[in-house]
Amino acid sequence: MLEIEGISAAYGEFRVLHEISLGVRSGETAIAVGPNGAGKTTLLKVISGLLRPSLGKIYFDGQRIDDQETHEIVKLGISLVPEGGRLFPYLTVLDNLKIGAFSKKAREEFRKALDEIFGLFPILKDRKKQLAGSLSGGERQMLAIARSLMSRPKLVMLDEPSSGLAPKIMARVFEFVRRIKSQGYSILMVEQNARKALELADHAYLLESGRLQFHGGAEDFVKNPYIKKAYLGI
Amino acid sequence: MFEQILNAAINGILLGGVLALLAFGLNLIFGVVKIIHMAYGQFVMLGLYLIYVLTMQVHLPLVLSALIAVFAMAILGLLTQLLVIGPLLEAPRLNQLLALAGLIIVFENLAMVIWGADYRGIPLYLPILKIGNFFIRGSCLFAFLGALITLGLLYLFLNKTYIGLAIRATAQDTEIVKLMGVNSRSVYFITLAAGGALTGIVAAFFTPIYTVHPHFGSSFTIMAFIIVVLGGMGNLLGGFISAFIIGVVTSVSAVLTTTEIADIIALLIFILVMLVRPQGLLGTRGI
Amino acid sequence: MRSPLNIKRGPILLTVILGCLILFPVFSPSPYLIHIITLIFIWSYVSTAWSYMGRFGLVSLGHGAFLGTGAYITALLFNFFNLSPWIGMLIGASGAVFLAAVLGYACFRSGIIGDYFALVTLAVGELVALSIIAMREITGGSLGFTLRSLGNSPLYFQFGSKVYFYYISLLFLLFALYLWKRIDKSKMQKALKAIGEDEVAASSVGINIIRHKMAIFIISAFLTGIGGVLYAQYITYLNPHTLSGVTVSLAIPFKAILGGMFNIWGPAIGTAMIVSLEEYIRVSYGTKFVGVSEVVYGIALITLIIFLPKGLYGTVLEIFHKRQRSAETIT
Amino acid sequence: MPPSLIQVLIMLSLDGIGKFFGGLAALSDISLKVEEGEFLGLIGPNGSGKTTLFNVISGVLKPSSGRVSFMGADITGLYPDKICHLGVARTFQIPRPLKDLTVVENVMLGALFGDSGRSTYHSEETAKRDAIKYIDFVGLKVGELTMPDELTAAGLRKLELARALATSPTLLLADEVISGLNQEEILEASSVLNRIRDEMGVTIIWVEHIMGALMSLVERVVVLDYGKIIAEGKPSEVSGDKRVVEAYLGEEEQEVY
Amino acid sequence: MKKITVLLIIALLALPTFLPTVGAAEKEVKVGVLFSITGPFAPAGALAGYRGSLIAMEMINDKGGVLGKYKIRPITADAQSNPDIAIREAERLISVEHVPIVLGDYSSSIGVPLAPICEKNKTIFWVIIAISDKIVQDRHQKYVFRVQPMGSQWGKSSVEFLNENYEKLGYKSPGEIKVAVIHEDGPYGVSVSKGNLERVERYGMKVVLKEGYAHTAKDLSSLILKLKASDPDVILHTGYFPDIVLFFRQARELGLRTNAIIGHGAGYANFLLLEKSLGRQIVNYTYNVDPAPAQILDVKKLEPGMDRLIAEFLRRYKEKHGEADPPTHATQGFGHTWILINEVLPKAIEKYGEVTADTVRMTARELDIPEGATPCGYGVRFAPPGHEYAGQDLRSYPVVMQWVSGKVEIVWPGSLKTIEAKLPLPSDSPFAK
Repeated sequence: MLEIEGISAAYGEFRVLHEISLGVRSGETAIAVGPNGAGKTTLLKVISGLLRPSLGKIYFDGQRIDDQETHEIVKLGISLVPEGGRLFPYLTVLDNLKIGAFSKKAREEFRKALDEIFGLFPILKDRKKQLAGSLSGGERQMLAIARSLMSRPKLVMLDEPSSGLAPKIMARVFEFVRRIKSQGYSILMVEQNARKALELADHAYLLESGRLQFHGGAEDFVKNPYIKKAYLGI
Repeated sequence: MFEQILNAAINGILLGGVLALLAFGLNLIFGVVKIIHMAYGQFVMLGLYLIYVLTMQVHLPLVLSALIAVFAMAILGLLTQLLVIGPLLEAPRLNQLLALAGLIIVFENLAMVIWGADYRGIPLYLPILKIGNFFIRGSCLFAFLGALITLGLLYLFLNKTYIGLAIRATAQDTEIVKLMGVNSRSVYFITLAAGGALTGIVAAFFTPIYTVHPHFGSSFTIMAFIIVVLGGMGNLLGGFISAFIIGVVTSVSAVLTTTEIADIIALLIFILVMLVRPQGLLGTRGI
Repeated sequence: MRSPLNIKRGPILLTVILGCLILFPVFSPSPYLIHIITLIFIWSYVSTAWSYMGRFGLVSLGHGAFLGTGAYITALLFNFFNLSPWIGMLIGASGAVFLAAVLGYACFRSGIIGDYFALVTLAVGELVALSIIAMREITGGSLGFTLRSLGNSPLYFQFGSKVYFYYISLLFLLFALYLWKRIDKSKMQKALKAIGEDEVAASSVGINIIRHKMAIFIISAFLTGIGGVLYAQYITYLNPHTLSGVTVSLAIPFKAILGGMFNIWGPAIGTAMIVSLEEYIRVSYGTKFVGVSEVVYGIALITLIIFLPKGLYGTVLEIFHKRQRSAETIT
Repeated sequence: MPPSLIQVLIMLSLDGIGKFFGGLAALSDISLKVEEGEFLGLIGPNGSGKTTLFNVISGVLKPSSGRVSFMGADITGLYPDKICHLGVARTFQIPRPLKDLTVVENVMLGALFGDSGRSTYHSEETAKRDAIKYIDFVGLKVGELTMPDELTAAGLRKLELARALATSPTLLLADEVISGLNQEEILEASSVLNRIRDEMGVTIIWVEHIMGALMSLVERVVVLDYGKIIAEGKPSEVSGDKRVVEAYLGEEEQEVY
Repeated sequence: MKKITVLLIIALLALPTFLPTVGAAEKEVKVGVLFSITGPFAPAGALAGYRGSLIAMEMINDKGGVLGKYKIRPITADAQSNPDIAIREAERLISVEHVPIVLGDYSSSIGVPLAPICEKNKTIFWVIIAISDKIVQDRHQKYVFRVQPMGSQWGKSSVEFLNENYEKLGYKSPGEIKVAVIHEDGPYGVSVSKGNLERVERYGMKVVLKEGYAHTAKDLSSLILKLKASDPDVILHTGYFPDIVLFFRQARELGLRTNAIIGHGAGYANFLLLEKSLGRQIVNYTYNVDPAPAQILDVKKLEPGMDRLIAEFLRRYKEKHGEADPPTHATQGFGHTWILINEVLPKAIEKYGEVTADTVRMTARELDIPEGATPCGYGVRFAPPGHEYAGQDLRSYPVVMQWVSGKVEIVWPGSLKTIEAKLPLPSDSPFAK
């Protein structure tokens, strides 16, 4: 579904990604783990078109997308939940969801999508008139995920959904991810909290200093002694 | 004396309507594109010229000329975005500001080349309104009502349409809005076009009040900035309110002192308010 | 950024340029050229003074206020009290400093930075211009006023020949450049750089933000005030529109930006470029294509800002460094 | 020795600190005393007000109510630079290096401006020597021309520490110095903190929202939740406290590493 | 690469900036023509003055030049409505082009600094249109000449007119007249209003309001409220065009009533445009103080030949610029230039054999032209260097005109009067009491 071939990327002179290749199959949940500054967020930015790669190619459903604009990529069916949610704090919950369904196709199915979302996250329905900025941390992350689903994506990318959250809220967020996974979405998640994330993963990648160090099924990861020591704290 | 002051206050409120119209577009552009549009007054000047030419030389009805002007100014807004603001989006703020200041030179002299150096005005009279001892200036009342209607329409546009939603969202987070499938460049274009169209509307309401000449715009620029900053930059409602404050303050203090000193007083009040409340009177973000 | 003038060839190049500038009046037949270059010196001096603070993110759009304050106080003291401008300029510049101190303290205390600072200063520049006009009984209003002429009287800052002004303004420019170097070597430069980037982080390592900002604002205002005196004494005429007000206040940063305000030579080079461009377009086409030449000038400015965002000199340096770097990687 | 026989010096004392943003209380009625030489941990879930408290102590924010005293003197509402000169240094939760300056210059700033008594005669050379000393101390490996954007997350945390130390503080406010680091780096950073206390004799308040590493190092823990202190005591006592477990760890206590 | 190209273009452009225009042929008189042909002063009249001035030179050249052989070569320069630029251009004209004469500019704020510069460089400054007294007052300049009335004369003329017509207002003495003086606060308005006040004081009239305002003012309603409250018989107004339009519009809307509105040149000079912008009813019976524009002078009262000259000027102006009825400033530009090149230069060549600043100066000083022998109507006699207004044409004066139903009539001085002034305002004016 998503194929990345030898992507490199840089901020100005400073290179962050070095020839990364990876893929996500339809219906699969893939996660990328690694320490801060390993280039995980950059990877998602490159896929979503916020950052142009300096080298390499990206295909989505067989179509090349590395030269497309972000809003075009969203239309093709990739949505990104940015780190920290990045809601529009002065818009209401409903408006946040509305803007999530901005593309023409999504607009047509807005009602249906909204019902689905309210089914998935009932609390949002109660809060729909509230300003997004007044939500609690967990609700915000929930709304961020919901907002990304409004565009009717095929692939949902999540950037560190648990970052900055207290443990008990963190657990709830992973629960949301599990819920959308069960809805059949393909997921590419980037996460520092490797242990929790691996529980959800079908396939996993390890990034360090902008390089792909290791990849394999979730079990392979858990068994790998290096990863065990450095990332799982076992 | 009291009656005079009261009359001045009424005049000030009406003048506030005129100024509020002027501040709308400037505010909208600042809110979304985060750019101080230095050449905004010059847009109004070009709009006035256009209405003049269409009415007096092409002999179109005034309303039609105004509509065409609104449309043409929207296109000029698009061009500005395309040729000047677009290439400078990543540049330092000062560069953006000065490039737009450069546009002042271009527009003023362009008007001079096209229309010559003469003053142009359309003899247009609205009926005189007299209530008791008070005279209400019809032209300003007209502009005042125009400002209210424009604000209402703008509110509907921003709150009831998808594009309006995208504009509000862009004002809050330029990057993330792209992830919603919004082409943020189109949003900029639309904002600049809307800003341009607003100058066309301003020009239409100015037609019964002012005569246009190539340097017409610059006399409004500072006043418009003061209003926008005073209300909280990017805050439409704040700009609306502070336009009335400035209108009443200049008008009343001109009666108490002189017209000349009133301008100085307006500037002083602006500077003092800034020092006490740097974020402006209604200093929160968002449209 | 290291300037090419700082590398080995630097001092030699600098000496040659300086030598040429010093000898120029001796060989040049044209008082007009001397006049233009003197103006370039004076405005370079002023835009350098502006860049003192501009380069640390303190963008003022109201330096005309200081220009006007300095020039008017000095000239009025001379016209009414016969006080020599050499002494008067210190009082005039102190007036500019006073204005800067009040404005700066108020702004920095309430944390006015960025666009807001720019617009507040813009308003102050306009305020000074309007005040000068309103006080027309002593300032002559917008008609401006002419300095009493004493002929050749060096003690009263009046000279029989332009050449004296040429050298004096060159000296002032050199002084401003020297002071820039001194600031660069001082702790103040580091503090201001830190403040310019992140005020909270800077104050948390013990940097007194208000004091440092005030210091550079005051230095800049003082030099600018003197610049106003220099200009007014040179053309012996003062007008609120050419000394204060929006047009001048915007013209100063224009020069600094187009030269490159982050480098010591930038503002001077920018001034030379703008003044030349202005002269060239106006003299060559100004009366042939009325208005069109000005449109071209405006478009030229916008184009320069778009294509040379770091200014002329900044861009030259950038290209120079790229060449150097690629040369290094090859060897 | 019974405490009453030793004159214990109270270094920092917070007295009924409250801080409101709009109508929202970020801190309410916080009172706390920190003794000289102490190693205090301050924990609490996200949004519980830890960083706000640091901002109040270091002068970035003025408290809405209450008093902050340092070494017996009232420092409430002083500017951050003044408080820094008195000997309180801090790091930032999100590292704030000055990107246009080299790493060494960043640390030099602390040495040049951090201590008002010293900085009057402090030359650039000695400042640079100091800076390199502190950079070595925190275990940061950089060249003279290394820029902050070349550092890893762990490197940036160390830079924050070195810059704070260069101001020669007596009290260090360390804000989440290990968040975002991997296990190895966490151990290293924790040991640096420990050495700062032991070798330099600096009193430390350490804020963290994950507890693991912190609990094993500090002597006393204060727990914040919704802007209030909900528990205080030795790490072993606090981690057993029911309110803490409930408010902070929730039902998933064992997931926290 | 793009950047390098930009840099190269800049370098190329900057090169030929400072070269003088080449090829000065024999038997040529260079004249520097320095006007604000762009910027805010251009529409206010500077451009018209510039055009008028060039037409005068063209007419002489078509006849083969001065005395039929010395062609006039105008070296044009744009002052951009900016004193700073004006000074630069004057320096260039003097030191690069070596012109013996500089003609110029509309604005007094440019005339004031230029006069001492020309004086210092021993170059003739032939002032056109700029009216501030200060250009010549107490300066005792030898090289500065002005063939037109001074600002204070404008202000004085209107009051003189009132002084002679107090009976029409129903008063028994001029002292009973209530006068309001309002003016734009630039050099123009200030110098005219000073003239107003001086005479008003001399005749003991009552000043009920005196106020200045910026000509860029966006709102004059407060001023009008004060005018209403002070109830003047006469409003003496000096302004540029946009503020005059604003004044009339707001005065109408706020119900201002008075007996006369007397304007003083500048914006009021352009009556046709005022009428076009405001409508006839509003501006009907308004007065203007100005030197009479050529087209309304009663040519029969002028010297023979002047009628043909004026007709020729008007024909050329229309041909070139499409305006049949050029503003006063065009006439002034033409007339003042004409006096220089048709009266002064030929005599200088005949007497001294060449045109230099000094020969022009000496010739001009002896000039003695009677009333009616210039396109401006009045005569020419310059005040000598010892005089308070050295260089000022003492024979020049403005007239008071009144627009009556689209026609301009002269109402003062008596010698040129074409009709009796319609005073107070007839009742079909919206401002009539």
